[in-house]
Amino acid sequence: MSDDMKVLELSEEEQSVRDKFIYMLTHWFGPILGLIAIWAFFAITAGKDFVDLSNQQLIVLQTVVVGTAAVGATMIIISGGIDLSIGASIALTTMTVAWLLDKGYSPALAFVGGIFTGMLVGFTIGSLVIGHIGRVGATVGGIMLGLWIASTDAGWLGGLISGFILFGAVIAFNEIYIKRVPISSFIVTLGMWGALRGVAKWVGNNEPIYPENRGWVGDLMAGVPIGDSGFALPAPGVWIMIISAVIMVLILTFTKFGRYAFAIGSNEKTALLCGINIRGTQLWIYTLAIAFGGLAGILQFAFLSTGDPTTADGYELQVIAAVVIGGASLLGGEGSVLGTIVGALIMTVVANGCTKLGLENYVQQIVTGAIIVSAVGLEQWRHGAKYAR
Amino acid sequence: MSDDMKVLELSEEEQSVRDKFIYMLTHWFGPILGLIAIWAFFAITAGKDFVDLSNQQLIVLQTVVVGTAAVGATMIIISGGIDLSIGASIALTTMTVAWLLDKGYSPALAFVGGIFTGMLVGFTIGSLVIGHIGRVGATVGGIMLGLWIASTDAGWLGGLISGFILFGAVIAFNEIYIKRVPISSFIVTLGMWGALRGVAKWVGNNEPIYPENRGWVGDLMAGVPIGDSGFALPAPGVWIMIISAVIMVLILTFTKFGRYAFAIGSNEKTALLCGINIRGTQLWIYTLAIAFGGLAGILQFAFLSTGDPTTADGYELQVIAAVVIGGASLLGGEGSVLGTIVGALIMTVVANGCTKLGLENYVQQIVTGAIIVSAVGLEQWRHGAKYAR
Amino acid sequence: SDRVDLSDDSMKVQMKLVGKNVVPEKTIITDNKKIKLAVIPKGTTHKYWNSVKAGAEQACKDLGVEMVWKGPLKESDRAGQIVILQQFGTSDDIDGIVIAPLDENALLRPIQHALRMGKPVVLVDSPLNGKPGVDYVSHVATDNVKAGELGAKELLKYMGGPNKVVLMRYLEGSQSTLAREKGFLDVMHNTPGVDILVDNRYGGATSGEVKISALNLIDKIKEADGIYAPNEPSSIGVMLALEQVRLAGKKHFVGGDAALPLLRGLRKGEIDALIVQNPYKMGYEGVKLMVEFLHGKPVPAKINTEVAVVTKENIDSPKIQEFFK
Amino acid sequence: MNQPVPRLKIENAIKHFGQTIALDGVDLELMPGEIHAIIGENGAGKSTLMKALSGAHKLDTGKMWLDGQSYKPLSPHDGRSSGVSMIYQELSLAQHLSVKENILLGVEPNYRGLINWPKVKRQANQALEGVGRPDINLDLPVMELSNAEQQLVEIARSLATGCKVLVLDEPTSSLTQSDTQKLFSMMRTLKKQGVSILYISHFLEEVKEVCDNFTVLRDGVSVGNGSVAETSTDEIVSMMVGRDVKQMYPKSKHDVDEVVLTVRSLQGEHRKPEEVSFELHRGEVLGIAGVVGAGRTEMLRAIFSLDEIKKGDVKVAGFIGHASPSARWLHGVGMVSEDRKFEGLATGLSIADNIVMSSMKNLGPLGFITRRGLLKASKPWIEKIPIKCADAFAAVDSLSGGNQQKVAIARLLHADVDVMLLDEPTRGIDVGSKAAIYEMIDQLACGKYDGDGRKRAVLIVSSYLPELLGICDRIAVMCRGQLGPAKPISECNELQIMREATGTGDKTGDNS
Ligand SMILES: Nc1ncnc2c1ncn2[C@@H]1O[C@H](COP(=O)(O)OP(=O)(O)OP(=O)(O)O)[C@@H](O)[C@H]1O
Ligand SMILES: Nc1ncnc2c1ncn2[C@@H]1O[C@H](COP(=O)(O)OP(=O)(O)OP(=O)(O)O)[C@@H](O)[C@H]1O
Ligand SMILES: O[C@@H]1[C@@H](O)[C@H](O)OC[C@H]1O
Ligand SMILES: [Mg+2]
Ligand SMILES: [Mg+2]
Repeated sequence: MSDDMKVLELSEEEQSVRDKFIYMLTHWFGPILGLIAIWAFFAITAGKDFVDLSNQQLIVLQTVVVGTAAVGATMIIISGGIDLSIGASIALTTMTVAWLLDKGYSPALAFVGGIFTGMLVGFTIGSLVIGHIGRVGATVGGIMLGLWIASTDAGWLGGLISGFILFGAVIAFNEIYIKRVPISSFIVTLGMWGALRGVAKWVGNNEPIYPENRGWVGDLMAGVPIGDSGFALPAPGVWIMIISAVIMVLILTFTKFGRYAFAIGSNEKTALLCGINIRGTQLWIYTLAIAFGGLAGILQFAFLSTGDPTTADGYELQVIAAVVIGGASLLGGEGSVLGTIVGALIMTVVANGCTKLGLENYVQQIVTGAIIVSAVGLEQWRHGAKYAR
Repeated sequence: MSDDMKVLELSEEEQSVRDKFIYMLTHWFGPILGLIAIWAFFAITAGKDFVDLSNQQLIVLQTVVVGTAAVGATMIIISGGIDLSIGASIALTTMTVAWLLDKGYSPALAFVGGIFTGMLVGFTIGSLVIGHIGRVGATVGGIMLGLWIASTDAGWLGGLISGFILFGAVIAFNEIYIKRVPISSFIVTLGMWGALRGVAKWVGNNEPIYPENRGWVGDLMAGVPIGDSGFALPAPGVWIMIISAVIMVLILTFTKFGRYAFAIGSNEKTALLCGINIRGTQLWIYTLAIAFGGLAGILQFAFLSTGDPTTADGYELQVIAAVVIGGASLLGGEGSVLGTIVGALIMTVVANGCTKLGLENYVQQIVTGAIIVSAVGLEQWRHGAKYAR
Repeated sequence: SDRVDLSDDSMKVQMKLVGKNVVPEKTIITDNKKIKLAVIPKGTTHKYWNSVKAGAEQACKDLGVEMVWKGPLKESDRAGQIVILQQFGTSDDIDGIVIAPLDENALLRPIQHALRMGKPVVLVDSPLNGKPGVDYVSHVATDNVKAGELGAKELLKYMGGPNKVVLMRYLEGSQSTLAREKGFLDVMHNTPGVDILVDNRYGGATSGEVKISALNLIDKIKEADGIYAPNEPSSIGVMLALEQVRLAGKKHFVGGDAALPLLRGLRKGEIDALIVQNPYKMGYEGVKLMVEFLHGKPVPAKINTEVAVVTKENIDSPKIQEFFK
Repeated sequence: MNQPVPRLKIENAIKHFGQTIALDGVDLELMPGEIHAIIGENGAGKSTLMKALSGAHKLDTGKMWLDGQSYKPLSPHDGRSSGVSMIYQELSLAQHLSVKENILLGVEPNYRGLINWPKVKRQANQALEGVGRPDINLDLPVMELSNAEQQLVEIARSLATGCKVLVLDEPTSSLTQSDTQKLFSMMRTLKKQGVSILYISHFLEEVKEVCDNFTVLRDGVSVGNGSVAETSTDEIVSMMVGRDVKQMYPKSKHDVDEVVLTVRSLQGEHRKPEEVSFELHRGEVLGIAGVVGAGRTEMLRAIFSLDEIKKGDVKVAGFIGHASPSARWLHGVGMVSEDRKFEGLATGLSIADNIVMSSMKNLGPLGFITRRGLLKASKPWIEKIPIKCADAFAAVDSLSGGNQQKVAIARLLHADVDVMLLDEPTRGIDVGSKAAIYEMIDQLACGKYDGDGRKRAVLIVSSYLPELLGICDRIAVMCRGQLGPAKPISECNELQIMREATGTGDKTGDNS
């Protein structure tokens, strides 16, 4: 759907069957076929234990955090960028949510705070990517100095004033002397990968935060039991992931903004020539996409009941893997939200299935690796060497 | 007649200023200047403790593992590829070296085994990148089946035979039905990132290996004291890094193979057109580059005295950061081994300086992140938006 | 011989042998103000280490010495801990190092080297595969095998006899918890009728990873009657998983360490008992031993800090509260 | 009989891309030492045929012989080693590598893998001498060269490796006149050495000048061939198009209205353009002539805010001051880039996507974008210009070079701008389509293009003087970054423009 407008370099046979239905199939037929095959494999080998309804619910539940984050990441990757720091963003969000709840703020406020954290991170990353390094420096420097001065005798007012002065000075210096210098998102988020974890630890003073009252935010990842039947409806988190995906599909398919993301990913220069405000669009892409990361962070918090600065380590690569298994190209210009969700499911199914089979951790790691490579390999094989390199 | 109007061009004035010396300066002046500035900053703030000769030796020593791996990675990145699994390769190598020593093999054999591990990993990654997925599948599948059958009643002979049969069958199937499907190195090494750690754990049966007798391999990261003077020569590992760098510079500058790495990274299609065997060259690039990863793994083993399947976690990004800070472009076609070493040094200096200043981990993480972004940002600023994506 | 106090002289002699005459002269310090210690935890991710830090800081205050605190991020990062140790090892203004080695073998050489550089080392929490008075000064820790045995016995008590049990391990290579897991398994193996459903699953370094591991094992957990987890992240992870599938309070569960959510779980009846250590005291004693040693005083080769079994009933008693600092 | 063996023979070449029939039975014969032109409309199958010959494409059916031997190249490398060397329509150089390395890529003189750098330099230098440009710096990375120089490096590369058949696919579309002449003399030298050359060009003048024989392709079929000397240009054109092109340059009466674009003392970030001033009126077509590298592209980019402005200002309608490309579109200004591969098109996206990229208004209800809306917006242009394609949602990279260029022009029309900046708009476009585009420009200027009678202003940069002389109301000449006065077309002639452009003519006073 998001790919309605996307185009394939048609291999010779494919062109004749260019009808919409087939077209959609070719786009995420691959990943879905993969998912079915892998599921079937475990259903046969692991048996009842694996095919249980409750196990299916578990699989979906465990996909939710990576899945929601990957929905956002799909847009970033379509636009030709990458986010290596999404794991750290998720960890940071669990910390701010926990911190807010711990201070006694309402769950609603904590929820909003979580999404806001994601947006702020996204805005920062976006600003750096489009070259507003000075602006970011001014903001961070101002806040730091302000907080520091505030903690001394000078108090809050002193802090506020000095923070603003530094902010203004840096901005002014920046405007006068510094040209805008765009930096590749790989580098920006490579830096953020460590830095955001640092910030997360700083929020909790090097410790996890365990808020006592978590309200409904704490229940987002719990199934909703139907009476005493023993059955439960999927947790709210599952719906959140689904709604996120639907929203993203709509944005990518039907809005200018979404089409701009594709255009920028396909050829930034052309987008610029065509009057697309690429810098502004990129800023919004990162802000919006990592807002989904904030949402994922809230869900991770609900999953852990804990604000944990070390959580979600390595999720960055899982998220990218999900998007890529789902059919996106790291060179930008193509990708599919539904494919991404399928990609995320594939990874959970492998982890779950391996455990059900009683395989050791290391076997699971090897199998997951092999699946990532084969999934993309197969996809490529179907498409010809399109994504090569 | 009309084509009289197709016209003359103006001569380029700038060409004359193209002096090789300036060119080289612009190439790694940036990173070196950065290193000096950061060093000076810590020298002033942390004082004598930091500027101590012994501390300088320590800084170099602690750069050795990432530095040696990054020397190899430089070639991969120049050729337009990336290696996200180098950390896992290093961990795997510490395991094989430890395993060999533990079984009583000689240090020399363990050393060779370590490099061989790296080469094998590189060969596998290279094979997948160039699309020999079937070949790799056949090998791995054959070995697995063989080992499994060998462990049953059928014994070694049965294992060998059945392994070979599977191998042959897969190869044959492959040749008949499967086209070669190149896969992007990002995906291949994303898969390897988990899979190789799985293999490393498997080698040690989920546990680290602590060989009793490590011989000279165990001493590679220890300084060599000069008599009783209290002074020590740099550890052999330092020389290994330096020699690795020199070898790589020579390869990249003076051999066809090295120039082909640049050509492939700059424009794969052109390289293909000019009759460069790009697939073969890529295979060798990965094999050779990750042989340096094996070397790094041996040094990491010496550093730990332990085969540790979980070690070097996150080194993949440190290695990439070193290469990129050193002036390489992730789009391929450019990069400098010397810049890479400087990049690796920068990161060690930051870690060391922060510790000497008594700063907490999280501060160090934030500072390192900021430095990565600023280093590349500054570099970009000097070059104009050349690398901007 | 572990518990034998070494006399002033024998200690010095042994240290001399190793340190090639570097150690003794330098180690005798008379002025407290000059003393600065480095304290290195296994990781910086758990509440547990902040208790150790609090204890160490208190000791520094009481004794009038200074300290710096720095550790690797994760408890599996051997190289990271060695790097930090080396950095302090070359610092002129560091006089001694208190460390919780995250691997008993990998840290041996770097610790020996630190000693050669004139920095004696006191161990806390986890052991080193070396000799006290030779490779390191002294070791302050829980008797972890005992702690594990205690956990097993408590679990058997609550289950009311032998039954099906699940062990959720912590991390590959972490000696302290491995010892606890061993203690636990020893008792269970020696109790006829016990059926150990799972004993080979390592949960992971953070509670999130453990929760996922536990959920993936949920069939075994449903089948079991009792569960044991050796420390903070593993216990929290198991508790979260039990809550997720609404089994909390329905299974017998003995955990380890005194993090806030575990204490809450205990009060709610989701956890039967916690085997807690005294990290605060480890930190305190570690620093104190180091300072005494630097003054040339005799120090014991090993101090076992005590463990306590915390239950709903005794959780508020002052004696138990001591363990939660 | 003892007939000479043709160097190359192609029989019944057929190639389909899905439903698209690119080649539908082409026959060709090429003798040693013959220069043979391949001509035809955009999308006729010229590049496809050449790619099949070089090994980049595989023919569905058909046979090829090289010197009497059956020839079936599996890859471009294979083709090359058999002696077939090709310069592609789109440049293919390794941008980071130096000139000398690019020239000898793949055939470096070496001793056991160690490159013999002095020898590399010597051979590269020889090759550059062969194309008449030994002045190009061998050590410079190729990305620092101009388009024309890069083109020459590419040609030098095929010389360095030596070949029996040299294929040149529109080599002169970005060459200067003097470089074109050097290329021709090189071709003649090769011809004497017995090398056969296949030459593709939309400039029939060039074909007449340098080729011996020609083959015309239409819709994938060879519809005619003959000797260049014995066939008139008009005959060739009607073979190509299938009808007579009566009027190449239509010209209705243009009444100029108010000034819509004023450029005053415009100075670019780097030297070019230098202190440029001119005015553009509604209802006129203003041409900018000049040699390659004069700075015309830079001037357009500065006006369109793609490059920074150091000094001076650009006034569009009422607006002066700092702007961005997106603001320019809002001001009613649109631009076609000369560099379609790297800037002009979002390859990977569809034709429809590329056309609507300049304006995404009214593509569906409530500002949303629907598939139907896309189709409705793009279909008219595809039919009107016309663009030869499978359908509106086909990938833009599946189009032939000329048709890709037409997509870029369609985008400008779709946005319905008042001021059009066209940089080499007809590069690579066939004769018939050119005529159609000239007609369109003419209609746009005099307000007859669509119903509302609104007159547009057109600023066109071109290195092809006949088209400027044919369609412009006024022409200004740019030389070394400086723009001469815009003179009415009645006062312009080729010779005088050439003089001004090369800086050999008298420097007349300042601008209009
Ligand atoms: N890779 C491809 N996939 C699908 N169709 C293609 C592909 N390459 C070429 N075509 C189609 O084949 C036809 C012939 O194209 P070709 O490039 O040979 O034309 P050409 O004669 O070189 O035109 P031009 O003068 O514009 O360069 C066109 O209709 C084009 O759209
Ligand atoms: N992106 C670029 N990088 C480096 N040099 C450039 C770039 N663009 C143009 N140049 C150089 O600037 C000079 C002016 O080029 P410009 O394209 O403006 O000339 P022009 O008159 O438009 O010629 P053309 O007919 O080639 O379009 C040329 O020498 C060209 O090599
Ligand atoms: O050794 C430590 C152990 O004592 C504590 O319980 O949990 C963390 C461990 O690393
Ligand atoms: Mg063509
Ligand atoms: Mg131009």
